[in-house]
Amino acid sequence: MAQIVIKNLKKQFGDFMAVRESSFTIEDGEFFMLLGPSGCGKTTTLRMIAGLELPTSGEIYLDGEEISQRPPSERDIAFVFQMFALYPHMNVRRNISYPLVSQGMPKTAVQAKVAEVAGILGIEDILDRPVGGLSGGDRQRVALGRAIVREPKAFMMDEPLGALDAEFREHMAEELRALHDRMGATTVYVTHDQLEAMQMGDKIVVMNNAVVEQFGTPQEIYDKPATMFVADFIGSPSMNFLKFHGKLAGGASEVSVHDVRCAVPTSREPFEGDMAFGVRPEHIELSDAADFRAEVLATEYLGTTQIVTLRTAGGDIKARIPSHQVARTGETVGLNFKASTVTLFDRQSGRALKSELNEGVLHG
Amino acid sequence: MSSFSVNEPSVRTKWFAGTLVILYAIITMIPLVWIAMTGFKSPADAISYPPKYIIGSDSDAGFQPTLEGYVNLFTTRTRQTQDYLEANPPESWADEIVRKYDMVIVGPSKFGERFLNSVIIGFGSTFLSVFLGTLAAYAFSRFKIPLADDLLFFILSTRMMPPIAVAIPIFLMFRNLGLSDTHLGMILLYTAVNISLAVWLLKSFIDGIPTEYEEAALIDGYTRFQAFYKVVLPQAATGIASTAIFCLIFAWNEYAFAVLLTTANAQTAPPFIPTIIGIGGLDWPAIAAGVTLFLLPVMVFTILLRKHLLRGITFGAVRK
Amino acid sequence: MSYSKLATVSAIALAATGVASTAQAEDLTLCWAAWDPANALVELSKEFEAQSGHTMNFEFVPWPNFADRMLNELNSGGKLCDLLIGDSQWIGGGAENGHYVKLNDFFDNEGISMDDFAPATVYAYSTWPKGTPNYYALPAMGDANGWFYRKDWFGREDIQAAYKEATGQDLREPQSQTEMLQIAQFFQGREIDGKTVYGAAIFTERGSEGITMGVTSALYPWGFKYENTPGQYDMEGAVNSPEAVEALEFYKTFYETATPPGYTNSYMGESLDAFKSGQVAMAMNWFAFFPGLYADPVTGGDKIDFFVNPPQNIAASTLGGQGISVVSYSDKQDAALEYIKWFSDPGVQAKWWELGGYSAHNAVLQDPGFVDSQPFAGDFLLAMDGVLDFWQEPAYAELLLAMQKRVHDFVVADQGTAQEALDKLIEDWTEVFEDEGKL
Amino acid sequence: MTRFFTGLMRLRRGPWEMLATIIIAIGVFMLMQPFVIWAFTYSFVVTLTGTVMFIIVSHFPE
Amino acid sequence: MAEVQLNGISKAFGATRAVHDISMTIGDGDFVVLLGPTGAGKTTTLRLISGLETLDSGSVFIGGRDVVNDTPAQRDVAMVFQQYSLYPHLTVRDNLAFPLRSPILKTPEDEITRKVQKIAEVLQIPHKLDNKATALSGGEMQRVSIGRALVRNPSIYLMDEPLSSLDAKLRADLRVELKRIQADLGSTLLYVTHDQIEAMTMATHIGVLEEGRLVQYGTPKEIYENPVSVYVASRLGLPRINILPSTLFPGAHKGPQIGLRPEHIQQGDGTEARVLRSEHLGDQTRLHLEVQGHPLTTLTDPNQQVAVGATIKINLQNPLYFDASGARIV
Amino acid sequence: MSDKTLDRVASATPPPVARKIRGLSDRAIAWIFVAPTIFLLLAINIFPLIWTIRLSFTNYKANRIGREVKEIGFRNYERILTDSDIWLNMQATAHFLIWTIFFQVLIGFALAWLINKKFKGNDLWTTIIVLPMMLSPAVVGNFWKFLYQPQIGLFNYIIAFFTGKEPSSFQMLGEVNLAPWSIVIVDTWMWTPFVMLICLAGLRSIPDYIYEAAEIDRASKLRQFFTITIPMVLPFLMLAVLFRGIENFKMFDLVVQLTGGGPGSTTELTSINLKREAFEKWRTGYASAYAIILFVTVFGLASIYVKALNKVKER
Repeated sequence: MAQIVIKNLKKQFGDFMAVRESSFTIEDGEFFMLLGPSGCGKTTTLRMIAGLELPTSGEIYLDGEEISQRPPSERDIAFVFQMFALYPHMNVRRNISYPLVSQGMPKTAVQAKVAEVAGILGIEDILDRPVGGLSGGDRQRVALGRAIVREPKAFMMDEPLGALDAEFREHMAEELRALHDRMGATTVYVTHDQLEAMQMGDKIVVMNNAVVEQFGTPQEIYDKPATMFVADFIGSPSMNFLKFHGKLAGGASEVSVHDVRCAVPTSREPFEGDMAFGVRPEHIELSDAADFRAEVLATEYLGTTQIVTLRTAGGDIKARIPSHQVARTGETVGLNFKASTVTLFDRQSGRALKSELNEGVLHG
Repeated sequence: MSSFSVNEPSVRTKWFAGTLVILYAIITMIPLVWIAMTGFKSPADAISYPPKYIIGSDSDAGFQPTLEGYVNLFTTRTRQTQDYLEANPPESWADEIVRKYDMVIVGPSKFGERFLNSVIIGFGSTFLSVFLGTLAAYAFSRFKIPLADDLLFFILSTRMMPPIAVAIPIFLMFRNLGLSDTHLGMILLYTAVNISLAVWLLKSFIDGIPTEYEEAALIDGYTRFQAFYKVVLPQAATGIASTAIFCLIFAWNEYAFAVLLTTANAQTAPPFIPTIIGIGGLDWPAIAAGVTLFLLPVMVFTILLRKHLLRGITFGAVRK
Repeated sequence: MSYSKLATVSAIALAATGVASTAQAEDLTLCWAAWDPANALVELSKEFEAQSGHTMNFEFVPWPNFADRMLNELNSGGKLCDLLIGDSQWIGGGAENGHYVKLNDFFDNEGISMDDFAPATVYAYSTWPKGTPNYYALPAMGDANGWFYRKDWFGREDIQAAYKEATGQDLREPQSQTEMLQIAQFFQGREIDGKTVYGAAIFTERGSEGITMGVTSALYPWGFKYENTPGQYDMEGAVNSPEAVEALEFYKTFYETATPPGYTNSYMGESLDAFKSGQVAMAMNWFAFFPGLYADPVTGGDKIDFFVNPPQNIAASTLGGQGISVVSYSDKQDAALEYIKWFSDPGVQAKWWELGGYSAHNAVLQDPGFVDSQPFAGDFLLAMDGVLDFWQEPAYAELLLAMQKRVHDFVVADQGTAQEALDKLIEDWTEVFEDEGKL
Repeated sequence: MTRFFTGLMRLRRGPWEMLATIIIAIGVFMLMQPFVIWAFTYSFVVTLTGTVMFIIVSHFPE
Repeated sequence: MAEVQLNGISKAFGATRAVHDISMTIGDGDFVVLLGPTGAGKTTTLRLISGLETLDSGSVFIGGRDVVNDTPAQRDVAMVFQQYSLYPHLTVRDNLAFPLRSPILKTPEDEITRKVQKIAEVLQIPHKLDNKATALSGGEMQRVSIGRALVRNPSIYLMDEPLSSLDAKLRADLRVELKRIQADLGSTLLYVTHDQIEAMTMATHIGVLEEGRLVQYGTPKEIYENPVSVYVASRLGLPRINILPSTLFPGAHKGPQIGLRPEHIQQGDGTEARVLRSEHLGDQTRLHLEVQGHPLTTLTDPNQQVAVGATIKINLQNPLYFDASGARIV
Repeated sequence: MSDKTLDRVASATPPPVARKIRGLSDRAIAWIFVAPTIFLLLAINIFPLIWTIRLSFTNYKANRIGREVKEIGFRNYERILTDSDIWLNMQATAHFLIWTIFFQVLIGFALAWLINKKFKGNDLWTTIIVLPMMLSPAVVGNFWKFLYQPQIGLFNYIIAFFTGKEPSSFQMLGEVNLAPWSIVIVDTWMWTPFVMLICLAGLRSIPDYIYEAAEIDRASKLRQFFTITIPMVLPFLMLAVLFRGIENFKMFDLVVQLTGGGPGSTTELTSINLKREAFEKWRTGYASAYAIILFVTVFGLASIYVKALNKVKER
């Protein structure tokens, strides 16, 4: 088990910059998520940690050892591929024993080890089946088996649930997390599904366009987004941005959004220009008395809650309100925002403005 | 520091692989280039030793290119007396060439005719096999046909039959039906051989067209047949085209049936080319010229077809 | 070419106008092998076209495919050919299977007499069963296997001296098969004018009839017989007689010791190539090619001379040549017969000889000027006196292919002994005749 | 191996096809081997058996 | 627009019963969603209505007319497929015009031009009309497919997971848009999906399918609040409803199984539960609990920190009861 | 978007017109589409095949029209299957088959493996390498005959150039021990690209991530080659071998043009022999039996081929 430290990692494919100067630390035993939209560089980062790609520059420390230029076989990590990458011409047993046989482990030891792993994963009964006929879940388990059988220092997982259908994914995610909790191995996990990342991860790195946008615990990232991208990417429906032009003094706890004064966490950074007033849907309250007016465009029933789409002077926003509260399409209502949760953004750069709320999270 | 991926071969490996492959490609090409070259030699140069391989040089290894081979390929000539030759000056550049051997051109050779036969039979059978093949492939792809697998296997196995084994009864049948040595007979025969490839190949192309398209058309108010030709056919167009070229190449290259079932009327070029006779023995430059002309279209098609090559030769089983 | 001949030709041409057809003009197709004489026939036929109003088309098939193609055509009842100049061996099948029109009535009506043609050619090209007055063809092209040699080399003193030294004999046109072998072996591998040359080019072709035609050129002079009693198919002791064995071994020795390398599958074309390219001192081939060889700018003229297949125990040559027949599937038999009528005319026959065809008409052959008309004319007459032919049975193809296989396997592929080869040949042939119900 | 035999017993396609394939292969080998002529003589029967068997067993359930 | 009525329709493929004895009425102007997991028979039902599959038994009435013997063309329905419904060899314009040019409609060309232009404006793609269909983005393609259905005025629109191949953001946008178009046109729409969010947010009525049978049919609210079985209850609601033996909790119970929606579990006092793990999803925090070995999920306030391994007390709110087979006990 | 536009779109759609259009049923179309193909194949493949089977029990000769045709039972089969000459032909065929397959697989796989290294311009060179297999075998045989001419042929010249031997000292087509190899060489020249293409497809069908997984699993390159590359290409290789086997078992045109079966009968492959029996000797009944024997063999091989084909298709 090991700690992984990434320092100024960079990867370039020809003219294309896949990963730009990334740095973060994965603590021993952490379930670590690399989250971002497709093409953001998360998979490349993972592959560099595994040794499937060599970085253009930067360092990777595995247990304090610099390994960035070593081939994968010298790194002692396991990798679970998106498409599972099972050897299609071998049966389950041979798939799982392959890494052991490759290392020249004696036959009896291999047998014992495979049996043990099969027991952990509950796949003893399919050991002699060809992998071709297995269900998605079983394939997933075999792939995991092949990864854990070697007892590597760390696991790399590249969207391992991406190939499963939605219903089964949820179940498998729980199983995976449970397995991790049991083994406590350092795991780096790539996904583009924010819900999956929030659900499973101890820590999350959000990447976009080859850059690390934010690095932190799920709740931190949700509550205190560092950029508009992160705010938008995390959460469903995502954070609302009321666009406005205004001025914010340092230490102010109020801002004027389209002539309505709204409370915000105390500012730590003066700013003037195009801003966005970021508020999560569940932090919006419909109140006839409120000053901030909006027209109800649509409502979507979701059981105990409903999503209301509203048209405001700052653009269309969504609010999540209890389903018993009545909101009729076409009506004009007033909105209250929960001040302590609001983040203001510089619309030009997308950066969150420092405030009482997020000052512990934002660096520099 | 260079970029590196596990699966990306190193520059040195690539260089090594490239060299070997190019070397093999060059070796492969030597016979073809040699034949093309021979077509432009005089008969004497063609059989000289050591071989002449430089164009237009005076050295021992050089030869003066001439169209003699092509003239001989396309004409029949006869030896004439000196008196006659003196009395009749050469009429054309081609005539001029054959005068060297005291000969005159008396008419065209059969090559043009045979070549034309190849074209007629090739295109005729190609059209028919692609036409019937498309229909059958569509049916096999979209409808539940009882014993479809057996039918498909049967269709494929017909192409595996040794042509000579099939030729015996075909010969008898054609004799009785008066189809021997006719274009129609050969077209039907080649169609029957080609249709297996056409059905398999087109089925794989049509299988690749999602049924939703036709279903959408059915719901939009079209009949099944209209859906077939308005929606499926246009999308299968590339498949149909490459199938057609494969069929054409087969009919073009076929030898066994041609030599056994045709004598004159409908004989194609492959059985004819080896029999080109010059003065004395085989006229190698003329044969080489015929070979060159005959192979050229196939080479062009091969280059056009390179993307679909695999599909064609594995009956559509493997996509590239 | 002599002026007297030209005169005859035009006289004939005038006389022949009487043949001019009463029927409508037809498109006739004549099938033959593609070789020099065929081109001559095209020239010759122009007169017929002019007189009869019919148009002549020609389908000439190269020798290696000739038998295949034409027999295929006949067997499939094809209407391609109205007239066929078919090989002598086909006559049995042509007659029995009804491919050819029987010509007796036609000959009688038109006053064409087979007595006007050389007896050997009538026997070989026209009659079936052999020797009976049942005619299925008119002798069209007399031919036999003969030899030609480099007269210039034979005439060189240095070479003559070397030969004398090597063999103690004078270098001359060979008078026997064994002498021919000796000469050929002498030339084998010899350097002449800075070029390695070889003894002789002989027939070794496997695919059609080549090696059989070559081998019989040795077998016949040794006294080979197909049957002990003609018509009895009693081949044991005839086909594999000691003479036959000796002759076959001789041919193999010839092949191995006196032929240029690579001539493992050679027939007419290769033989001509070998000679014309100056590789060989001697070569075997059909008389039909001799006009062309004589005319060759490189090796013809003074440099070439011809001799008949040398005798050994007896004098004998392998028969080639063809008769012209009317194909029974033709819709234009009348017009085709007209052509035969025209072709049988002595005047046309004379011109035929002159253009390079080998007439079998007595009026031509017995013309006092004939022997001197060409350097090979005398040899041709000599050869035609002693020609022998392969089986002309309807099952000729099976018989021929068996012989091709057995002989080629022995001579070229070096398998088994001569005795075994001939014994197996008898087995094969016996089987064929049994199938035929003749045994 | 046991799976193979139980497959045969239950008229399953896989093992039977394998068997037919082997018989065809043996037939083809017998046809072209250079060792004994009797094998050549009986090759046709063997290949025919294998082929007919293949056609039949290919209709067995998977 | 018309009412569509299904009377006991059934369809089997070999040994599998894809659709079994479904009867339902899709009222004029309704937006009906068929919900169920893969293989529940949703798509087959749709295809049976459209005529792409033939019925084994039962009957289909569209606008009061029995259409069982009609071809798809004659049934006057429009259908949007999950994917692949645009002809790649045609331009967007020709794709939109395709239904209008069918032998059944034979619309005059000038009218086609007019209509296509209009629908393009509705879909906000007039500038793309002359593009090849393949040159569009996924969202645009799906928009055009919907447009292809909208150019006609059929008795019913059938949609087979039209949004499933799109990414989450686009899906959310199109969801709202589609719902609005339907409401504006007042059209009858039958929509198939396995996504409960789509079902809940768009439908006027939801039909829940289980292994080819229609197990419940009603408004989203009815289905959510009054499911007839464990199966139906598990279809809606995220995280999924907890099904536990009722013996775990004190008190009198109406049935052996108890269904607790995560949001209906109150913390404070009651049964003791051990916290296995907490997931911070931002707007909510999920607590994975264990009650005497039975796992249980509940929601808690994001701001509340609960330590793993801690014991909390929970009590029930509006529990649903089910019998041993899973049927609801009211 | 405005409600008005939508209203207009909807109202502009005319009411459904008459429901007359029906067209043919799917069943009818299926049969109409398949029937001509089946008919053609029945007429030109199956009917003749049955005819051949019938003829194989007679002594029929197609060139002897008037001759009495007798039923002779299995006599033809007996004669063929006890004929040591035909046995020899089979062995010649086997020699041809085994060696062509051996070389083609060896070179073809090696080439595919090299081409799969994705060097620059590999597409162009692949296309060039592929050319020979698209050409007419008869014509190829014909011009290789020219290349094989001792003395004047390029092949002999090149060999002579490299070995210092006299070019005319060996005859590829004429010598008993060389002729079987000469046809192997030409067939290899012509068909190696075929095996190469199929192997290439096989190699390209192995996803990159499999190798990555092996790399992660710490397998050496050599182990990867033997435990991943080879087993995964094997079905494709099977396909290529079977196809070449079938094709070369019935090989005719190329060899006819090259050696015509000679010297002696050393390269007389079965189809050449069959052609002689059927179209030169005209022993139709006998040849029919011969044809049936070849046909059954090929059909058997074809069954296995289709099995392999399906296996490849599953990928």
